[in-house]
Amino acid sequence: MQEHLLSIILFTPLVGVLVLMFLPRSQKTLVRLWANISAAAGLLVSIPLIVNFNRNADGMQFVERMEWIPSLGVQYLIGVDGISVLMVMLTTIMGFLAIFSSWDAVKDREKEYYAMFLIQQTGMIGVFISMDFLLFYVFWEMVLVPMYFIIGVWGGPRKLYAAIKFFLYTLAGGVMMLLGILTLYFVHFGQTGRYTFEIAELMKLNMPLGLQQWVFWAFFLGFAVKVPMFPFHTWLPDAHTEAPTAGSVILAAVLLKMGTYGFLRFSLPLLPKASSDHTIVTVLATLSIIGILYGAFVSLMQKDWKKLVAYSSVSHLGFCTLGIFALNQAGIAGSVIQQINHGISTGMLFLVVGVIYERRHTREISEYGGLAHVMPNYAIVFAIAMLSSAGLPLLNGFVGEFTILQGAFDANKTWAAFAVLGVIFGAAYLLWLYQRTMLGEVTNEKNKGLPDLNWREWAVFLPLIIWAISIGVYPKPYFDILEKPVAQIVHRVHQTANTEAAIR
Amino acid sequence: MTDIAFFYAFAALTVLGAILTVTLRNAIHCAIALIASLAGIAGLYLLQKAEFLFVVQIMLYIGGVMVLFLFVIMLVNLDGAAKERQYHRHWLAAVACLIGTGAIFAAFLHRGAGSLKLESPLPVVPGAGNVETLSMVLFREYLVPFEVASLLLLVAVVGGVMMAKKRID
Amino acid sequence: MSVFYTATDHFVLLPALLLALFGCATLLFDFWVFPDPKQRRWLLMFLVLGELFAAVAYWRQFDFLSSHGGELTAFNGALVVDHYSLFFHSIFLVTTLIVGLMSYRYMEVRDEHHGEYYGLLMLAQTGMFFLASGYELVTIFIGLETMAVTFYVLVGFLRSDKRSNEAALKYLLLGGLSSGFLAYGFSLLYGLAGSTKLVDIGRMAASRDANDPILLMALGTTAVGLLFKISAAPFHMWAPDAYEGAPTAITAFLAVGSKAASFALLLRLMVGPLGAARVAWEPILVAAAVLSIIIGNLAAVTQTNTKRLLAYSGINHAGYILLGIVAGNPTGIKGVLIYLLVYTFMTLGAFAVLIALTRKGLAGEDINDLNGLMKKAPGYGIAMLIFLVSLAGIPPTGGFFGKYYIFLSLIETGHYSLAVFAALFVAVSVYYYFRLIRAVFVDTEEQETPALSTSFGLKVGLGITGVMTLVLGMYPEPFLRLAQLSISR
Amino acid sequence: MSSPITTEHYLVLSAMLLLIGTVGVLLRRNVVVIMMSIELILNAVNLNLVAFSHHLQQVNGQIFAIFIIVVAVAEAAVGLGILIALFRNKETVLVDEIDLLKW
Amino acid sequence: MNFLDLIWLIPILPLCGAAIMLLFGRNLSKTVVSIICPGAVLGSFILSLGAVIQLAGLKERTHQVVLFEWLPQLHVDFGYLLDPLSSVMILVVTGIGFLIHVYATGYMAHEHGPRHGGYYRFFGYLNLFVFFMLTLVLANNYPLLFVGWEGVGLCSYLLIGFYFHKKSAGDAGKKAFIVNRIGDAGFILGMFFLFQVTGSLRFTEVTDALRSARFGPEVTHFGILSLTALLLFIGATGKSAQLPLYVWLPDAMEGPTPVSALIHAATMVTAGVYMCARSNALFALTPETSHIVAAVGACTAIFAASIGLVQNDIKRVLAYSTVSQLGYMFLAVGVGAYWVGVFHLYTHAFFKALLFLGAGSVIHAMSGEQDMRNMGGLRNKIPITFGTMFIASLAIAGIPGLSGFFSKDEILWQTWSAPELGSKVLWVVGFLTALMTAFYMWRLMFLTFFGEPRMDEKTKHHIHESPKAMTIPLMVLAGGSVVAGWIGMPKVFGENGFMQGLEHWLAPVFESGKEVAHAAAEHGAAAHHDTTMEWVLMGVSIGAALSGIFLARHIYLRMKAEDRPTGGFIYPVLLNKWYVDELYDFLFVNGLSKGGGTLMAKFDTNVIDGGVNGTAWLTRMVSRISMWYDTWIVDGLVNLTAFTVRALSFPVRFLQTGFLQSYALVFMAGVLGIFGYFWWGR
Repeated sequence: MQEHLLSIILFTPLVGVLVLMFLPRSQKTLVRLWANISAAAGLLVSIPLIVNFNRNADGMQFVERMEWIPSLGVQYLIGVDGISVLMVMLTTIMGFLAIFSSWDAVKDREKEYYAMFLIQQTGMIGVFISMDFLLFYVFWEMVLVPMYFIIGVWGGPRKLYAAIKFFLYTLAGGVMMLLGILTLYFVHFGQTGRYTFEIAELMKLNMPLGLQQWVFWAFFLGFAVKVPMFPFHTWLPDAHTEAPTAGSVILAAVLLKMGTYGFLRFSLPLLPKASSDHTIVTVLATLSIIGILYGAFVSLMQKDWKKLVAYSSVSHLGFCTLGIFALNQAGIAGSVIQQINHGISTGMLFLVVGVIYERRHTREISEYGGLAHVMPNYAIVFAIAMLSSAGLPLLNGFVGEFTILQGAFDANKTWAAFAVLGVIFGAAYLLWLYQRTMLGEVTNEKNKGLPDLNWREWAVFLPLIIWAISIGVYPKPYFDILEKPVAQIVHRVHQTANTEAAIR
Repeated sequence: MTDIAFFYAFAALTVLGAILTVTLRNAIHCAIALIASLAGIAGLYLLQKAEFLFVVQIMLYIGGVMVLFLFVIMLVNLDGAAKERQYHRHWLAAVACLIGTGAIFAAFLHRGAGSLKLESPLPVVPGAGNVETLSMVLFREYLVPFEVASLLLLVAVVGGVMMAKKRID
Repeated sequence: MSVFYTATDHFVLLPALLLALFGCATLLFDFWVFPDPKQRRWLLMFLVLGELFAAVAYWRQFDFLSSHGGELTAFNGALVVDHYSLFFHSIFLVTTLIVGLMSYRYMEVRDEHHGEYYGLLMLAQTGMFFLASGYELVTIFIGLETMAVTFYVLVGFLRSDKRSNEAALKYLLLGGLSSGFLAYGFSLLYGLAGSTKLVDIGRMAASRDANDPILLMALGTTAVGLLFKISAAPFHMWAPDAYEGAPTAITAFLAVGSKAASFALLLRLMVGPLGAARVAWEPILVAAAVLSIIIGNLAAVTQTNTKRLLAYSGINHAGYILLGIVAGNPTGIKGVLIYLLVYTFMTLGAFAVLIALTRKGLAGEDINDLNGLMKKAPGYGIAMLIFLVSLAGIPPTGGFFGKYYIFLSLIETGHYSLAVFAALFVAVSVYYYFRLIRAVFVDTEEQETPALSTSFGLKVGLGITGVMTLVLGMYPEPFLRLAQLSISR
Repeated sequence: MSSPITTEHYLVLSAMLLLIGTVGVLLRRNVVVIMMSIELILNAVNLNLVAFSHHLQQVNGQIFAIFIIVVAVAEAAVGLGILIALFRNKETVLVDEIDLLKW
Repeated sequence: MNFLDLIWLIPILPLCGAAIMLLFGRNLSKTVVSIICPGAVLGSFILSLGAVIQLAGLKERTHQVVLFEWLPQLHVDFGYLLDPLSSVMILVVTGIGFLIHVYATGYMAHEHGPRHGGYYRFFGYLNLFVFFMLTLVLANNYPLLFVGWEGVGLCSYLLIGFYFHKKSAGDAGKKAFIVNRIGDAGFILGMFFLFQVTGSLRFTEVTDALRSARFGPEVTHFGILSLTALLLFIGATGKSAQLPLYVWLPDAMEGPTPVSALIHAATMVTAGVYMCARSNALFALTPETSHIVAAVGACTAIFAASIGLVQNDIKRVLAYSTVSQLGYMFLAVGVGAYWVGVFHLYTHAFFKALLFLGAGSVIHAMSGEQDMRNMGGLRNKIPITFGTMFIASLAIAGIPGLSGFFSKDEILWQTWSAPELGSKVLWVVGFLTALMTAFYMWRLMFLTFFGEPRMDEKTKHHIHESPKAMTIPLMVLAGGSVVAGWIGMPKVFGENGFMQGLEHWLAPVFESGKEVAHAAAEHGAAAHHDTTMEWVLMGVSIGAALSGIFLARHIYLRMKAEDRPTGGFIYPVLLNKWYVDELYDFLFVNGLSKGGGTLMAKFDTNVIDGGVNGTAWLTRMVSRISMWYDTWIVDGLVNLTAFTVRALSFPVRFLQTGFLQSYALVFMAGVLGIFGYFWWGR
């Protein structure tokens, strides 16, 4: 079992889909139940991973290696390090919660709906555990299609526009990334005479700075669109707004992390010279900071509840990328933790929107007000979600933001100064949202009789709330698990930069 | 010198016939002009010692294909068409394009005039007659195409018949 | 010269003979045995049998080559059987078989179910045989024309349908024009080389300056003729019309078989004998590829007729495949082979779904006719999804590996800007493929339509293509090996 | 024997014929005439082949020409068949009236 | 029982209370709530008391309890530190917190939200606040302090907005939170700088590092340390409502009165002072920043006091008063008298909490009326409230013997005797503030409790003394207001372990401050012993307090009957009868509508608030532009591309005219292209 644990985790959802395909369409409860069981199974099998993970070991663990396409040097090579483990856990947990939260929300074509989610689940896990670049790419693109359907079929009024926009943006970026991958592949061939996509092998390359820069920008397009970084972000609000609740949750919680994960796993270790190149770092950090402030500003002006949350993602992900390009232990570790935090808090915020959307079928902020009277428990949950997103200490958001800020500060004080502003605005738009929706008098007659959270909704929120608080209070396990892999990345980047400087 | 005279005569016939083919109004006249042109080509074959081809041209082409054409022309009754405008609307663009192509072809041929020169003029092989040599080569070297040609003709027959026959069911 | 007709000759020609034989037999049997259109389904058995026999023959050839290596030449070098041609032969075989399988119901619906149909399919395949195996200009040309003329007939097979007539006529006239140019080019090649054998032509091209005007003329006109056949821009204009007017099964055959055969020839000519003149033809192919990608993608974006859309998509794919030839290194050529293989399955599959949509009184060619397919027939919906995703080049489907190889070869040979260009247009193509996907999955049928016209054969065809499209994406290794084998001499 | 009429003469003549044939295809509206123009083009090819054949003192070119004629015949037969089928349905032989398929 | 190792329990108890309230409170009766929540705080108080007593027995008088490592990147623990400074703070927080809890059980008895859930939630928030406040003061490092810092801000937000059906309440809460966040930004950056300089964020280590290291002037004089200190101070200005970030505090009075008492008077707002005192080692090293602190404190003090002069809302007067008093504390910190700042913090907690609670009691009696113009003559009707508030007013005015006198006087004396050049100016400012403080406090007293009743009959009928739950805390606090200052008497009163108890108690924490101050200027030390001067100054400030009180009495008690025949009060009339001094003249010369105080108030609303609103407006504009940019430029470009693709699609498609010969033409164009390329391109 141990040696195939990752494969089991990877394919459990897919097995669920296979069975799901043979369930009769008319048995809706059965379909739902089975989908939930599959997702829960996916979560359960991932627990041994975190239990057995050795946080003190260097390098990859649970490695499985199989020839896949030998003539291209492509392998089925999967493994995890600290970063991947966290991402996999995030995926399995959020995936389960997303599916669980859809129980009442999705009322037509359940079978396809759940199948799409489960397929996507496999794709996302695959992205985080692939140690072969082509395998990674295959999973990377594989995720797109189910998401297209989730948005396009079960989404809001402008779902088709949003879905295709999402798809086109990410695909265009992804294809550029593929070109970058292929360049690496050939450079590796040129230097060693062997074709391989294995990341560990590609890391041994000695590439000149100029080439690294080109490849970096190719990767950048792929990852930045996914993150999304500032000028590439416009697909995100549309996609988030139109997606069904669970879709938004997964999109925010996991899909966006694929981009940041890409930077961490590929851009930095594979292209250390380019990644530590002054111009590139400056550009990336500037874009991140613009993203932080820009996302916050635009959030302030939103009239649509969900869009506001969506834009807040731009801001939060700006922190994540800023942390990455601080290129130090604190920045990167903070970034990874912030990625998880963002998954939790923004996931919760989307679920919060989903709860009310299910009741009222509108997301206009002006339609609401004073909901705290009608739905006090809901108001509490929303408050926690909002505060965790705004980075209130003792909740998860603070730990990530603070550590990132520290990293950014160490790298460049100006960055930190600007990024801190994002903290201010972050509070502003969320509080204003909270005030407009939860506080004040109940102005809209339609809101008077809304029911409070039911047990299923509680069951979705409660684990997230506990998770959020646990990270906020005791984040050390996360830092511990990240220490080795992040140190490795930092070492790699700086080592190269130093040798470079020494040569000069 | 007779060569020259014959060449230019046949060439003139060919070109003139061709020009008339594409310019005449009545399709039947076109067909007749084409026959003239093809006859000119047949003459040119003769000039180049391709007697068999000469016969094929006369019998198969002029005798077969053109009759087919004429037959069809009669069948589809092109009188009405003859009264219509004869040229395509975009004739100007087409003419420009064609002049360009013609000029470039001419230029190429002019430039390439020398490149066809053989190292040494091949000796004229007397010996067997044209038909005999032809058949030897045909059945030895071109046996496969010969067989395939039969398939091609079969397809043509089947296709032609199928297309042209009236629907029964 | 002493032996007139050897066992090798026979061995090499055998598959073509079998195909021709069964084709002719079908024609004959139709006249004599099956007056009732319903019974003509049995004629399919001829096709299947013929293909089986041919398959056995190919297998024997493959076996022979594997044990003896190299290649087999026959008829004084007029025919060649090597792994390369066998690769294409198998594509033709599969294509013809699947087209035959998915045709009968369609032809019945369209009231044109004749025995000639199957015979012509096989004769067209025979023509293709000579395109892939021919190693001599006359053979190639006559094979090409056999294929082309058969297609003229097949495209116009729906005699009472004006659109079919029109398509056939347009295809024929433009095809004739292009054949003329091709033949002109061939004649110049012959004149320059003094022989019609590709070996001699290769020798000639290598010895001559690449700027030799007559050679350039020959090259240009030949390229025109071949680019026309693969429907590359700007010689693509016939494709959308012919595709639309032809019976859908024939559209599939045209899109796959004819294109693959022409690529077999183009690749063999350009990389083989004319490889020496690469400097001359490479820019032409680049231009044609770029134009094809642009035009194919742009025109497809606003297209509402599915068959026309797929025609433009075919033009686009031709552009991508041409890029593989442009790269021209082993990777590129492997890419062309793999791409064509994938293209075969995904395009056949997509057309198979369209065939199922054609019902009595419903052309099934408008995008809206796909609406609600997922609800109506989930199997077809999922199959269509696989094909469209593959056409768009998204993993884990075969289409990805096709495109992947093209990118690979372009980057390997340093054509970075072409690679970026090609990559960007992938995104554009997604735009219209996903319009189809959207119709299948998202949009709903406005009014109740009759059940799909499915048949056993169609389902088999759909199953094969669907599975192969996925297999090529998920485990392409054996096929890559095959492609590798095909290009090794 | 050095005739003043060289192979190039034939090539030029052939090119002219090719061009005239193309003119016919491009300009004439009558389908039958267009088909005749295609015949002209193929004959241009034949002229080439025969000239080369003569030039090289071979018969291969002539054999090629025979095959070209076969092709021409086949195309003509099928083409005319299609034309008749079309004419039955549409009552026209003018190409620019045959435009159901477009865009 | 070892209380010292149980200090982690001090914050946890209220947290449990809060958790119980927020999770299960709906199902609990009011009585149970009223027992659990004050009980939790009482428990904390007892634990604190025990711990402080045991702490006194320790030699080095510090004790740390580290629970677990919290932020590994910053080497920061989740750990608590009990030392003299934090011991003072926890006693204040738990002690006064407990009293206010008790008071609230009475005050909130009738006040609950539209649904009956208000009561438990209120106490839940209150307990949560106490938890965060205790975390703030007990933290052994800056980030954990920041946890409490943010947490109290949150609770403040929640409690200000407790009447969340009122829009103004929500707005006020939001304003408070955001203004605080601006300060927090500075605080965060300050922490990073501190970490960079000292390599740690634990208080003990930071202090040791700063004290032991020899920093050159390049870091201490307008250098990185100055910047660090300044950034921390910016954080403090946000939390402690100093110029220019004080604007949120008056608005925060929208919250229930116990909240105002607890958060906006006694505890939370003093967090900034606490933090600066905690960072005394840093501030001692950076004289420039200390000057700024002192100047800002002084300015805030006089500025807020001047505004307080003319306010009519009883709670607003107190709010400006709080701002003003906080200014005093910063003045003390700025001149290096850290212990005095803490001393004032401590005494202020008593009398200001009392004043607020008393005001609450008044409002309670007046059925929610807050405008002093509609009060008057209440002293007989609510005698206990009157009595206790009377004591508090005397204390804040600086009447000798009461707590406020000692702390305020010590601040003024320390200011006067500070070695810096501008210290005398600061003293003058502090003196004027003291005068104004006495005036406005007594204005409040006279308007509220003396004179003729001015309320309508219905309200008058309802006036009643508050219940025991409210009056007992008032009385306890009144006692505290009297005696609290006795442990910090001036040395001129005689040196004695008890009389200077606080200074000695706090000495270990602030020894560096003294050291530096002594080292910096010897003559300052000399001035310290100038007892005559100290007596003189003390007399002057007593005079100021008394004259303020009497001035108020003259104007609001005596003059009222004569000069307000129509019931409105017209200051020009007052002005014509009584010329007092320049400030008085200036303040009231043109009457209320054009008066200086009003000007100040106007300045407040138009300039400062305007600044905030302007920022908000700017932000809105920026975000509007951003959104516009998003929709039109970024999206626009993409859509333009899409549009171009679509637009280009048509010509390409319509090239396909359906005319065969057009196709042939394109074909020939291709041929021409190829040959053209062959001819010219090669």
